Amino acid sequence: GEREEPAASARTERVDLVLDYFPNADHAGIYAAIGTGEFSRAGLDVRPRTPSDPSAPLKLLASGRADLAISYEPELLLARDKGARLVSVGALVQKPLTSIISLGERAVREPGGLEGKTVGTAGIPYQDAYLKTIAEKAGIDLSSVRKIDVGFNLVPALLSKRVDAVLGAFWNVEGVELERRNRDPRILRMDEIGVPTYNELIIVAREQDVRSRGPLLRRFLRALARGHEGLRADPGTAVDELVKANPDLERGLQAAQVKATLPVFFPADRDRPFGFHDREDWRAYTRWMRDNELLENPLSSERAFTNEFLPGEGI
Amino acid sequence: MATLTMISLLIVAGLIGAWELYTHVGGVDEFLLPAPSAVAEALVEDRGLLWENFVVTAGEIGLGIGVAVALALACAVALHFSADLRRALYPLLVGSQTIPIPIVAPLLVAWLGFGLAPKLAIVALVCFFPIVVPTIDALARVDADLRKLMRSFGASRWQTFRLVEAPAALPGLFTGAKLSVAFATFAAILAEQSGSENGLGHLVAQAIPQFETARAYAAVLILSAFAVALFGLLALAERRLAPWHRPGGVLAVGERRLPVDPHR
Amino acid sequence: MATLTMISLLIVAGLIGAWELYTHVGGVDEFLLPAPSAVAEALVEDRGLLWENFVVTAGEIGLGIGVAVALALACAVALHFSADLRRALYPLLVGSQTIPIPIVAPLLVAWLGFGLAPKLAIVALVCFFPIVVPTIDALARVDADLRKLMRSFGASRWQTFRLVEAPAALPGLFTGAKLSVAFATFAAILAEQSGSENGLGHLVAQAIPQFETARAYAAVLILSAFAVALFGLLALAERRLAPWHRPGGVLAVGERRLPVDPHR
Amino acid sequence: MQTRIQAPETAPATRIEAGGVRLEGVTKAFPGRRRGADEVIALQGVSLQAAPGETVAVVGPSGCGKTTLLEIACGLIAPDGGTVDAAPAALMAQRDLLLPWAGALDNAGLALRAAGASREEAREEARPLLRDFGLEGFERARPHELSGGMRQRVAFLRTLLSGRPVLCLDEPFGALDAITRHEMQAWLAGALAREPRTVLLVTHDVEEALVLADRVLVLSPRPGHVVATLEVGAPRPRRRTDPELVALRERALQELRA
Amino acid sequence: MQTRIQAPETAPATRIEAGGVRLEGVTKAFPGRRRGADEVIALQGVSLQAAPGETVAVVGPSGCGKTTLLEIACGLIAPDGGTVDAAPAALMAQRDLLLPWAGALDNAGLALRAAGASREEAREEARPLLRDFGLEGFERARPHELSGGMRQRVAFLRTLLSGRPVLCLDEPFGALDAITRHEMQAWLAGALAREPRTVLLVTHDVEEALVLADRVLVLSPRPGHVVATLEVGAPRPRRRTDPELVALRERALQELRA
Ligand SMILES: Nc1ncnc2c1ncn2[C@@H]1O[C@H](COP(=O)(O)OP(=O)(O)OP(=O)(O)O)[C@@H](O)[C@H]1O
Ligand SMILES: Nc1ncnc2c1ncn2[C@@H]1O[C@H](COP(=O)(O)OP(=O)(O)OP(=O)(O)O)[C@@H](O)[C@H]1O
Ligand SMILES: [Mg+2]
Ligand SMILES: [Mg+2]
Repeated sequence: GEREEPAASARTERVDLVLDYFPNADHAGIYAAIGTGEFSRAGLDVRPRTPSDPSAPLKLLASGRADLAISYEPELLLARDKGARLVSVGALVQKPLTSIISLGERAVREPGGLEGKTVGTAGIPYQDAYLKTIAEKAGIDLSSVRKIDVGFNLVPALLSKRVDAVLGAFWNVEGVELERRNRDPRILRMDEIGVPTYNELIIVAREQDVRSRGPLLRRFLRALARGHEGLRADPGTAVDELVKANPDLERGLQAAQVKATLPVFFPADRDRPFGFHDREDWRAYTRWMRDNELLENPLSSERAFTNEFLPGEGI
Repeated sequence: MATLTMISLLIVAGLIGAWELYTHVGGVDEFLLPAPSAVAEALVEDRGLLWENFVVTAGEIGLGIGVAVALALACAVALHFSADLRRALYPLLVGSQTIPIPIVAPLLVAWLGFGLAPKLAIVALVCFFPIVVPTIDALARVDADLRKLMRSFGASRWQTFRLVEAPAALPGLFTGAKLSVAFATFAAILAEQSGSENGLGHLVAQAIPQFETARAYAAVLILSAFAVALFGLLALAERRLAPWHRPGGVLAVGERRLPVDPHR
Repeated sequence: MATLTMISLLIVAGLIGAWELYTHVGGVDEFLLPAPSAVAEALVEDRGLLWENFVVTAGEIGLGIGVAVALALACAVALHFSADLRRALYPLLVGSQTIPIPIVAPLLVAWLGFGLAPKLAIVALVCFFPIVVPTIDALARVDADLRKLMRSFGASRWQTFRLVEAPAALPGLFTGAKLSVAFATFAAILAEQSGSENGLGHLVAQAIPQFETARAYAAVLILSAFAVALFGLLALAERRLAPWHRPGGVLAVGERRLPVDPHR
Repeated sequence: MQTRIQAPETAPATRIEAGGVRLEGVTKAFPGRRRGADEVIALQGVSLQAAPGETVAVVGPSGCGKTTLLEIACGLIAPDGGTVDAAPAALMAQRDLLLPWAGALDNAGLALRAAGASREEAREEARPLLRDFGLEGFERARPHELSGGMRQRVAFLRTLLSGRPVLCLDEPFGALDAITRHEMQAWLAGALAREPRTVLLVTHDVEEALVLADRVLVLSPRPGHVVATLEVGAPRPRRRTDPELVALRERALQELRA
Repeated sequence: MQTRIQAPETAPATRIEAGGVRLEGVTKAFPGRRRGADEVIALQGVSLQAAPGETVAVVGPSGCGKTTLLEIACGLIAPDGGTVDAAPAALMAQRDLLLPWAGALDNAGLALRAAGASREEAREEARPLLRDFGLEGFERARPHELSGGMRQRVAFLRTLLSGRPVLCLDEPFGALDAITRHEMQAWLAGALAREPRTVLLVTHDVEEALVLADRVLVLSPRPGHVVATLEVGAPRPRRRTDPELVALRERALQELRA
């Protein structure tokens, strides 16, 4: 039973929310919650902020320059390993979005096809470790795979035909886009080829706020959940809100991406609330990171997240 | 004059034609290199979007250059006056120029927030140095005999600066300002790509992953034109304010003489 | 001299101290701004890694500047000689300076692959312009009377260039070269961040998402020191090769005179 | 009104060819730089003939257009009217215009290099003359290390070495003391006797004009026009105490004063 | 050996104060620029006294150290040995050193501005003198639009207006024709008679030295030292044909020739 918070206090509170990247389809639910007034009804004035790079949100959050940040499960674990006192208070996207994408007749149809190929990566160490795990599972020699760090230029690298595949692009963003543009992409999702599943996007808060600003977090997450429910019920309106706030986004493309992403905005288990973290999944993924020497300290995955503030949880 | 403009237009037309041809037969994906025709189309279709964002970026560039010129002048003068300062700070200045944007961008946000300020800071940081160096060099290259002369007239260090050194270094300042105009555009795009809600740099950053490469090129084209216009304006201002350094050039206007090849 | 070095060291020490203090009491997270002590630690601990990558980046910088200087010189001379070319190409040059790296980087990869070549191209692209502008300006500012004199001696346009204009413009070239040294480092980092397997820019790009900010700062520190050293070398070379423009300065060495404040 | 100007030859012959200078009714005005400012008429209908090998001196008050006349004869500025017909002419400008980065020897050899000589050849040719001019030991001194008179001697030497058939000398000895000046005049007279060249000599020293020139043109104050042409018939070498010269000098000064 | 040099005052009094110049046994050598090159001894034990209001002329062969002597008197370079004791002195350099971006009027007013005058005040004060010097109509002309003699007059005017008690003039009239030169000399003599100032005058024209100076120092060739001091007692205004001047001139030329 969910208890109603007292109606929005007279004074709206401002929440600086640093996104993980430029606004895109992954943030459709956030913009829907803003546009349909869910946040303001909850007494929140949410301001999405674009970061300078995908690792900046956690840094700004840790420095107190933002109230909440969108980040990635592996990033949060890395930051905690380095001593950051940050906690995921909700999962924005339940599943990995990271994938291996290849094109046309040179497509890599299954992990085994990577042997002897050139793979462009975003240069993020834990993603490089995915390749190792994938190679092991597929039984191929990792040293035969040439890795090239292409930074943010994953798709251009693919289109330039200088690499056979890229690891790090999202199946719901670049994958959908390539599909729409008839580039005939072949997509291998991380959790389908041996990498333990994880929450690709999470909502992160400071530990101290978890203790002292619980009600605010709860109101935020409830409004966000409503935004996503609205999105599920009527994707068109949500996409409109996203594009209204970001006129340089293409409506058709965003609609297609939102449609593709819809299933992973919510837990597979219908009984679980929006934003739910699966304890086992987090544990398994943390173990995998430790096994791959990405983390230096023994780390409790339990304390990296909390479901306490999700609608219907905790209290 | 007319024929020159023709030549220059012909060259540009030739380049554009070659580019168009290459996009069709060169085997490069259109999302890597759009055809000029596609860019032109984007220019027309997205004109509203481009204009709105251009206004934002142009503001950042203008303000950024203003800040950079003011700081650079103050700094150049200070370093010119004090050899101690010069020795102590010049290396730091040079070093500061090498700081990569991805490192400073989050810091600037932490200090200055998410608004215009961090963008201004980045533009000013990039533009500052190319003004300081030519200005300091120009100040240092002032004829030492003129300094002696002023000293014999009882001029103070500051008077010598104001009456002799500053005007003599004006061409150096203009060289620096012209450089910084070109760099400001570059810097504004970088700054907007490291976190922003609007501006042409933001547009470029958003356009590329959306495969709207033609739009990104259109944005760059607009900024290039803007930079060229600013550069041209500065060159004009230079000719009006500091014409004396080309006695064979501008001042000979109207006087028939054999060509002595000064730049106009 | 000794006291000056002392002052400069003291300033640097003071800055570092303030920074250290700020990281402890300023409320900025160590991921945003590591303490100097942490950076020093990273310098020592990661020295092997840093050195290996430094060698790569230093090579890119050195070669890139070389390419830029050669191209810029050729270009400046060509534009100096032909007013038509200047009118036609100068705006294109200015425009070229505004092209954002994220747009060219993928194209360069498509054309040149992932090796050294695209990095050289980016470094050269960024460094080219700050050499061209001061050099062209310096060539244009050569005393018109000297050109007249040479013409009366029957000198060809090229002889006038070689014997008079080129040496007279040398200081301008040095101004440009000094600028480009600072920009080369900046450009090399940018280039490596858009596709590379090693180099300090790569290291920085790797360190940032790993929250190894201290290591990133250590890498930048090394590059800054490198840039300062290159800048200093160029300033030295300028003093040896183009000393005539500071008659009150260098040439007065050993001659006791009252201070006339030329820059050394 | 026809204006003919010799285009400067790109590769002048090293052998000095005979060549005269002929200016007819040359007029030159400089426009007022700012709108509404009066134009300055520097020369008004000046004619001048110098046959190959002749020396013609020009005297006149400051600002009357002497320098302008020489630049026109050298083809460096175009007259507004009149005819110019001159063999290639080297200019020794009123300002010394030495290259600040080159030593005295290399400055002296500049015109030779413009005529195609290598650095070494130019140095070889200039070195003995530098010695003649009292500059031994200063071969490598930069202009700012030379005194005013030393700089002028280097500039003079440079022009002499140019190998052009006509020399236009603008106050070549103005910065020299009386003694050095007489030595240089004697040197020049000797050099011209051995190897005749056409010389246009602008000077403020009427005696100098009379000692060196075959003909002396006296110009009026601005706008400059010829008020007197004095033919100097006295045999060379001349002494300034020659009665003919003394008489001519009086006439010239009288014309100047008028 | 004591070296005293007046620090240039930052704000000289506009009222001209009496002030003399006293150099004792001044020596100055310029080191050879390159390793192993000989040093150039410019001055060797030169003494010079100018009481307040006196004019002292210095003549000597080219390169003997006259310019160096003036710069030492102005406190612009330090001597290697000897004593310097001089009131604040303004220099008129041998090169005109006009500011290329300023018009004639602003160039003439530069020293006034260095003394604290506003641009307008400086122009007001310079304008009538510019007219006296035959430069009316050229107030706004930039240096490269002026003839050599015109530039020299502007530089002379600038120094005069400096309001410093001592004037060091380095060949102030070298680029002027005989007539203009005499006019300027007369003007200077008149100005000094009305408002006495201490003047050190370097010139190549011995007559000029004798007409203007109370004392004439004759320097030897480099290394420069004083070979003769001629006291000129003739009353002013002087004419160059005065028998005393003619006699002194002969003596000076004889010393120079030696
Ligand atoms: N480039 C120029 N622009 C404008 N006016 C000029 C220019 N050159 C010369 N004049 C003017 O033309 C006139 C003649 O100048 P010129 O230099 O020929 O005189 P000059 O006879 O050589 O005098 P001086 O003996 O003083 O050197 C002067 O009034 C001068 O102001
Ligand atoms: N800055 C300097 N560096 C080296 N040598 C110098 C410097 N200034 C002057 N000299 C030398 O000192 C000597 C005297 O020079 P100075 O200019 O005083 O001569 P001057 O008497 O004024 O000659 P002039 O009548 O030709 O102007 C010259 O031999 C000159 O080469
Ligand atoms: Mg003249
Ligand atoms: Mg001198």
